[in-house]
Amino acid sequence: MTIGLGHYLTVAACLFTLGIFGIFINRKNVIVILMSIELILLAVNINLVAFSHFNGDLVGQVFALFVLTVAAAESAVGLAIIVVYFRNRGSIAVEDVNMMKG
Amino acid sequence: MAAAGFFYLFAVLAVASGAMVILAKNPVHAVLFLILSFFNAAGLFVLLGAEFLAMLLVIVYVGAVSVLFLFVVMMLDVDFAALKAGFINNAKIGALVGGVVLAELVALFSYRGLALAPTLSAASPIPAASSGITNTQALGDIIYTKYVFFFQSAGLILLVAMIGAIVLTLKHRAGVKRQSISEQVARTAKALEVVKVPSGGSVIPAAKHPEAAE
Amino acid sequence: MIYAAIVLLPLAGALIAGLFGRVIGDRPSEIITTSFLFLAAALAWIVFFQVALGHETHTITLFRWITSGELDTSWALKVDTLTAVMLVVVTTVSSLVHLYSIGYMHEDDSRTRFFAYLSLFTFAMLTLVTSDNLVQMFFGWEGVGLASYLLIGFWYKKPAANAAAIKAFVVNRVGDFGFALGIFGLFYVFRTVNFEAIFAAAPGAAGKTFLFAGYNVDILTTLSLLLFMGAMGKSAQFLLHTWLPDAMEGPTPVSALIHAATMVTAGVFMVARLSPIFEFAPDALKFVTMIGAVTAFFAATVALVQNDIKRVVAYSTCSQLGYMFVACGIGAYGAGIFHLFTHAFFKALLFLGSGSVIHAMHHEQDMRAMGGLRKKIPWTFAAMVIGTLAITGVGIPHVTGFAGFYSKDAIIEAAYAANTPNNYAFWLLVIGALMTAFYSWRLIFMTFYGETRADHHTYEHAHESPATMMVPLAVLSIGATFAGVVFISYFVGSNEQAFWGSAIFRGEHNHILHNMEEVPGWVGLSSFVAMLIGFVIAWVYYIAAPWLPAATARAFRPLYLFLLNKWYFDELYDFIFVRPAFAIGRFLWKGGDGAVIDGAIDGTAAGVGRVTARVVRLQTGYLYHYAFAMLVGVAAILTWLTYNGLFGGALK
Amino acid sequence: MDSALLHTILPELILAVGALALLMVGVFSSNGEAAGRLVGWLAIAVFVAAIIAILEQSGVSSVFESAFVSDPLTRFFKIVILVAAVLSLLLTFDDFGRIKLMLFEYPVLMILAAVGMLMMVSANDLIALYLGLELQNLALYVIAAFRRDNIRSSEAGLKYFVLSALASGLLLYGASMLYGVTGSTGYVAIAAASRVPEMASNIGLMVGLVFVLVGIAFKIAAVPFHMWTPDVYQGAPTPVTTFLASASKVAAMAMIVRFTQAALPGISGEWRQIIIFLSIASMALGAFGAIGQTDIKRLLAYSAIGHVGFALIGLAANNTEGTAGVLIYLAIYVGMTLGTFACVLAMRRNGGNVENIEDLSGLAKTDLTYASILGMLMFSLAGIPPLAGFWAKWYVFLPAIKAGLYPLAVIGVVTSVVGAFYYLRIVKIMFFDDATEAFLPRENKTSVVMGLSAAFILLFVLPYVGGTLVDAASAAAAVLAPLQTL
Amino acid sequence: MNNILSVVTFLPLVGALLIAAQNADAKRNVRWIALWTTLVTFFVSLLLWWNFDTTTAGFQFVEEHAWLGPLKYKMGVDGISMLFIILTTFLMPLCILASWVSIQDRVKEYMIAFLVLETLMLGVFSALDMVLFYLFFEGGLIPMFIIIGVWGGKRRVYASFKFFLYTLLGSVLMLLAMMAMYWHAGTTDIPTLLQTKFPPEMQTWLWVAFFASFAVKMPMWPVHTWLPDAHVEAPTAGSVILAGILLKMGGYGFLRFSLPMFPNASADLAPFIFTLSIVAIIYTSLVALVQEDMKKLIAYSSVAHMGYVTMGIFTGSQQGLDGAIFQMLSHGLVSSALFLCVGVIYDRMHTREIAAYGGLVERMPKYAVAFMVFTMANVGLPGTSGFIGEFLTLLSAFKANTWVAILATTGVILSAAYALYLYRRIIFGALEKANLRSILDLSPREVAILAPLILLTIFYGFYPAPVLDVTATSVKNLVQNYQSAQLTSAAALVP
Repeated sequence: MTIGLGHYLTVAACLFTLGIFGIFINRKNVIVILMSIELILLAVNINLVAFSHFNGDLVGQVFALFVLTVAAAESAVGLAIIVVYFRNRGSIAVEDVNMMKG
Repeated sequence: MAAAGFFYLFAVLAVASGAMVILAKNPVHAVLFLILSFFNAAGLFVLLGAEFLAMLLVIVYVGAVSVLFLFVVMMLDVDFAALKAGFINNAKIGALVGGVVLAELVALFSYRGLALAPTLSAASPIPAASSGITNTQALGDIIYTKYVFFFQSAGLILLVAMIGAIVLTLKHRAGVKRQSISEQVARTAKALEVVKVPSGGSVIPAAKHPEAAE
Repeated sequence: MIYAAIVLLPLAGALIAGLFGRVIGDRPSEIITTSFLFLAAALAWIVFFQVALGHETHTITLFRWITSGELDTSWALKVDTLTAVMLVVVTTVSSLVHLYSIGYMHEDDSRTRFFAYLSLFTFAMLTLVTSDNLVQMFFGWEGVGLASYLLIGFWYKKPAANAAAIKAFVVNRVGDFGFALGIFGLFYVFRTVNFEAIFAAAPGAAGKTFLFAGYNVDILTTLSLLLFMGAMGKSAQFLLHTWLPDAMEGPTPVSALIHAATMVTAGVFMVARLSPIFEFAPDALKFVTMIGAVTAFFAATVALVQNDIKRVVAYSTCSQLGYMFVACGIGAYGAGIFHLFTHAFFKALLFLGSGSVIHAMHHEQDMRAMGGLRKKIPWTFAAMVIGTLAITGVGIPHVTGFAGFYSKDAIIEAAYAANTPNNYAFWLLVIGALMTAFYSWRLIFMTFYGETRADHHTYEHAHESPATMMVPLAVLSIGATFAGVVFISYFVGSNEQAFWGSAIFRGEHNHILHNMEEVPGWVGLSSFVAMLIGFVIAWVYYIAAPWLPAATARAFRPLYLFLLNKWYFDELYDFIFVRPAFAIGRFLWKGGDGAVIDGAIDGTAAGVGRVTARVVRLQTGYLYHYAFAMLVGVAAILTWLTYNGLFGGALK
Repeated sequence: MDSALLHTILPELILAVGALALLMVGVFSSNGEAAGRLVGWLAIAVFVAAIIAILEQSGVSSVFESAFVSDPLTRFFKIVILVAAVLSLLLTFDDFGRIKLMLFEYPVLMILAAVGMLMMVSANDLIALYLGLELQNLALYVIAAFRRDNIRSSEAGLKYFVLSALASGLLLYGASMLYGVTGSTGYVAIAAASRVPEMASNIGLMVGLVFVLVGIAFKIAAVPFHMWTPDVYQGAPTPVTTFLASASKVAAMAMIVRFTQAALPGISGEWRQIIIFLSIASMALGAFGAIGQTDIKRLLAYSAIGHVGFALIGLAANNTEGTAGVLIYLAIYVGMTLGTFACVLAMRRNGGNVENIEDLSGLAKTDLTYASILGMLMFSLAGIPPLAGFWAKWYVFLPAIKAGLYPLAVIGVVTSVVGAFYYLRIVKIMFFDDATEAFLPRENKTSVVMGLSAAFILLFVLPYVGGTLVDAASAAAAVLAPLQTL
Repeated sequence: MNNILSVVTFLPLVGALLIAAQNADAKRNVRWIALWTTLVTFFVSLLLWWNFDTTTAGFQFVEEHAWLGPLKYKMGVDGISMLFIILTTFLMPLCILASWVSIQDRVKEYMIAFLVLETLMLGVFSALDMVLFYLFFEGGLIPMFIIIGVWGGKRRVYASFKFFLYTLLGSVLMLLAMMAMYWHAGTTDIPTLLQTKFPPEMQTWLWVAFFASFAVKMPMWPVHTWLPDAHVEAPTAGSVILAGILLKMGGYGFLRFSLPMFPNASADLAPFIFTLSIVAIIYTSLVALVQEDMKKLIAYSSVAHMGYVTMGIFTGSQQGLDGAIFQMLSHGLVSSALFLCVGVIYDRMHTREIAAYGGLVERMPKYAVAFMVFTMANVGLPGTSGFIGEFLTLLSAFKANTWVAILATTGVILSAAYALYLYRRIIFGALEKANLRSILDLSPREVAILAPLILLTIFYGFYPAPVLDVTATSVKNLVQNYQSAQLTSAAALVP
């Protein structure tokens, strides 16, 4: 039994779906949403690396490298925003983030 | 065979801990599960021959990002008791849609397989194992040459993130005394004025500097 | 030039009085309009002698009117015998009525307006009779309608006058509806609206059919009937007669001019003018005869019981017009026009006489409030009697008689000669003559004989009218007396053919003149007898046994009411036309426009509002809903695309 | 670094270096408030320099392994973006100055965001696309939440961030699939792969297409990926919203135009379907959503959603005229948006800015010029001739008709009528209703932007204005023509 | 001379700019500038008429400049459009005069709106580029919307929105059709398009799209309900423009586009038009009968009169087209005048309820005369301009279909009924209402407004040649092309 591209993609798809699912299943904590996004990016990275491996091409890894970089930056900014929001609202419950609607 | 075993080990653990990330009631646990998931993903990377990325994942994510998450989770004085993860009423329909997407993706991959384009040719081929060039070196060879544009751009992104994080969170608290070197240097003698106070009189000249009174 | 003067002088008078009447004052306006009319009348008589007796026919084209493709109409003056007769009738009666009005209207504040209207009417009537094409005729046709409308509603403060004015206009429009369609049809068939061209082409169209309203019908019959519809409206024939009695709300001179002598006879004129068409449409002519006969009978029955002096005369007019149409219908156009000619004199006389009575009675029109006036106003009485003698056709058979004697007898004889089924036309006309005699004498008896029923004050102050009113009465009395005997030979008699020339066309199957000479002798006497019987009954009812009318009315109450209410035509029309029109209008407004169309629009707007509300509700403000929406979007697109791409293949 | 390369990336270089330099200027200047203003003006100078550098460019060149291209198309987009950036920055001074928010970081972040946008425009490679997008995104998250003390602003930042990150994730997933099946991240190679007949129904390509398009659709706020728009438009500081609604949208549209036409010409049938769906959904929702609004910024958000739908019609046509139509639409839309937001900024009463539509009541009586300009903008947004907004619609519907997209066009015009309702409502409030309290006097910079915008939409009908723009757009669109052969 | 059309078209805009430069308080100046602008425009437009060559069917005073890409700025007139320009320039000074006293609020904006509107209306009739036409056609919505909405009555908001959205919905479909025509013919040049033969099935779709626009504008039943509302709420001059000119754009559009460019579709769908026209004539006449608001009544009568126009146009015959054009011009005079008449008493009493009046003739004899003339013209009395158009259209309808002619002719009965009924209720009767006892007759200004209309109404009733001569050649040409198109398509069916 060889482990092929499909296996990796399936794993990535699972993580990807979990990430998306995490975003809207979560009602309590915004930070968990950030983590869900990290899961999505992780899935993408698995995809990229898998493709890179099976295509014999380094570009996928390069891409994954930048994704990691950006993801880190994104986390930083995201957390900063959450901090700011918490200061104003005193809560980071997702349910409370609805001052504006309609 | 061993590779397959490891693959399943890592894959199952990665997915399971990923699931726990979104299901855990306590955000701290979620972060820890996230770390676990990343570790397993790093394992998968190793299986795929991307050692550098695997290391990077562990260092950057486990070492920095996840810690940052933990830090924020702890810092924000969140009432965890109130944050018990109650599932939403329409979780089922959400699960259904999510499931459909997943099923579609997986089913499609397995139905016809993922045909690769016949035009496919590696722009930056992975060096053969026999060449002795390591994964890290190979990446290093191209990142600073072929992909310098991306590299520089990534630098800008990090800069933005830095500026952003600072400008958003840095508090200029009123009433906090700070040292201002330029002001100190620019101080003149006029900062100190010697006045003669007539006996029974006031130091402040009446109505001359109304703003000074405030 | 002279023709133009005849037509335009009244217009000039109308414009001067209408536009500058306030500036120049009442009296100058009256004088100008009246003198213009007299001048026109004088010219008209000259033309009459030139054209009718001198056998000249002229057509003068003034200037272009409507030109569009093949349609080419101009303002024109076509003068032939028929026109000349009408010119004489119109201008003479009109000038006399103008003169009369100076006296009759002298108390009215709006005299200038009145005279302007009168002159305007005359102008319109003259354009009608001088037209050389259908469109100009239609102009005159509607123009007289306008003047009639204005004059009926002259006393605009009276609601009844206003209502009558509108009624007159609208009912006339019903007739004009047919007239207009007739014009359209003629243009459609002949590609022209000019009389000459149509008349020239008409024989060629005889018996041919065309598709009208989905049916294949005879061209000329259909068009003749449509045109005749116009005549029915204008001449107040059965079914479209309802406006005429109401029109009596207008000042009496108006009734004399418009609703007796001239305008209402336009229909007769039109049928005579279009005889080259009607002659090829025998079925249409039968219809004309029938309508004429029925009207003659019907109007006479109603006149029997009316109490308003003018209404009696009005129904009498209606009835007499029926006689004229019978004449035209059976092809005796000359007789019809002759009756028109004589009728103009005696009916104008009767109306003006009635006006004089009313004037004397301070605008009291109800005969039940009159009586015994012959001593108070003897000259008027004399004029009225002459008029009555004329209308009832008094005369000595084969010797002489008043105007009506000649013209009416000619028609009755022709009706017999025409040999209608069961001779219905003949009998209806004879019975009509009987009734004519009855109601005419009834009018005289109720008004002038017996003890007065007027209140004391009015009766005491009743006085003879001024000279301006009496002179026209005198002139008309002369006309009513002698018009018949003088002109009979031209209109229907021996000189007939030469007199009419080409103005009246008779088809090759039209032998009415020939047949008229062969009618049995009793036919000639029948009308005389009927007249006598009518007179006697009237005498018995109103002189000998004054209690009898009331008793008869009681005995035949339903019939009496039926007649008194004019066969309930007004009620019927109100029920089937007027009310439904308003009801439908209201329904379409509130229901159609309001509920359905605007409802749909407002409903759409409301629907937009509902959609908006839903859209806005979708925007809950919750992050997870937003994310969910995105996921649903992804799932939907992915599903659609993969389904199509993998299983459908329809995209390629 | 050879001079051709330098010339090609000069505008971006100017901006990036400028940003770094201004950062220094800000950091080392003592007075915060003055530094903010100074850096602001310098930033405008940098933008202008970049515009000049773009105008100096000509021809088509691609550098960095074809990851970065410069051609008339990119230059058109870039100029629009930079002009929008300049004007939205101009609107910032007074507004931020009043609330003591004119920090020097703001202009720097704007420049960096602009660099990101320019990279998006020039991206001819998925990695370049992603990096440019993220550079822009990160800067925008920050400036959306720039009013740190304001809960709405931070909520806007938070929502924008979370959803945008999700969208980026989706985009990346798609990008990874595209890379996987084609073996390359470059558009050229992807395009070559997409033209291979057997790839026409390739799953990987489809999945990649869908996810990347979804990611971009989020940025342009196409339905159903628009949900963030009303909240963010409302919550973010108005000058930031202006920037978001103008420059950012143009950049994202540039991305979608090049991605669909340059990277995936082989499967145009598929992506056109998606575009048509997005277009119809956006037009409809934009029209209906806006009717229910009371806050003018939210209303403009829905209006923006609707307008994206219209702009996408041009893309759906998939012909040169269509591309030109998109360009013209965007340019005009940016002109109108800038003016409209300037008008929103001028809505000031004693308590500060007001944003309720009812606050405009009777404006025509108190400030006719203002009311006329805003009214004209509204008619223009509604697409009534002879204003520029009509031409925008004309140039996207025209190619759609050529391409035979009749149902789309009919739906488009019908929704535009529905949409006209809420624009009219604003005109009605300003012109028909009774006057309320007057606004505070307009500020100079606001008036300048309003005036420029009004002049633009009014004079577009003249050949010198509209004709020039149309010609430029047509020339720009012609670049992609060889790719539309399928 | 070679750009006189542009001069005429844009003169009012120049006036508007002049007014815009005035101080808002300078009401007097504003009014005079507006009046002089419109008067000058009128006189310049008379030059057009003077120099118009009635012997050719081609476009005259043509000017052409490059514009946006393939679109050209091209202006020109032929016999069909010529008179509409004169009508527009003629009515405008009257409108300004009619607003002289009644508009006291925001005069400057008012006059600007009117002058801009005039430019747009003139543009519609002189544009020879389809897109340019559309520009003017749609652009007119803006000032009219403002006019109704700002200076209108109580329900002005509802009315203005209805007006705007109704007409917009109609015309956007036309816009799409124009695009399709552009791609088919490769140009938006109207003279070229007039020569272009569109395939029959395409014609049908294009026809329907154009119909959507023009039918609303006309307005034809059942898309007419915006008109009564708009009329009732609009200020007097607004109603005048609406009835006098804006409605004519629909008819003009049919003549300029539908009939000549899609002759086969026009012939195929003529029965449909006839049906709608007849329904319009009968239905709206009946509705007019029961109206309680003067303006609404006149508005409904306008719809009925426009029914004759559409009917005439789609007979495709010389008489029908001549009649339709004449009917439009005449209606432009007559219904405008009727609205002005309503405005006269509205200015005095501030109500349009018919029931609030009665017996006005006593105090206002001059007014009564004027009103009578226009009422009669509205009724289509021969001798007034109202007759010619009605007569010609009905005449042509008889040829097209006798049922159409019969049913449409019933309109002459109904129009008499509602018009005279209206007149009776307002003018006749005793003057019973106390507040009417001091009502004043026409002022010199009002006489100056109404007198030209009376004169023209009667003059054209007796001598319509100046109008019919102008239209004749162009219409003849159009009819010939229309009929030959039918023949070719019939020939094409024969294998």
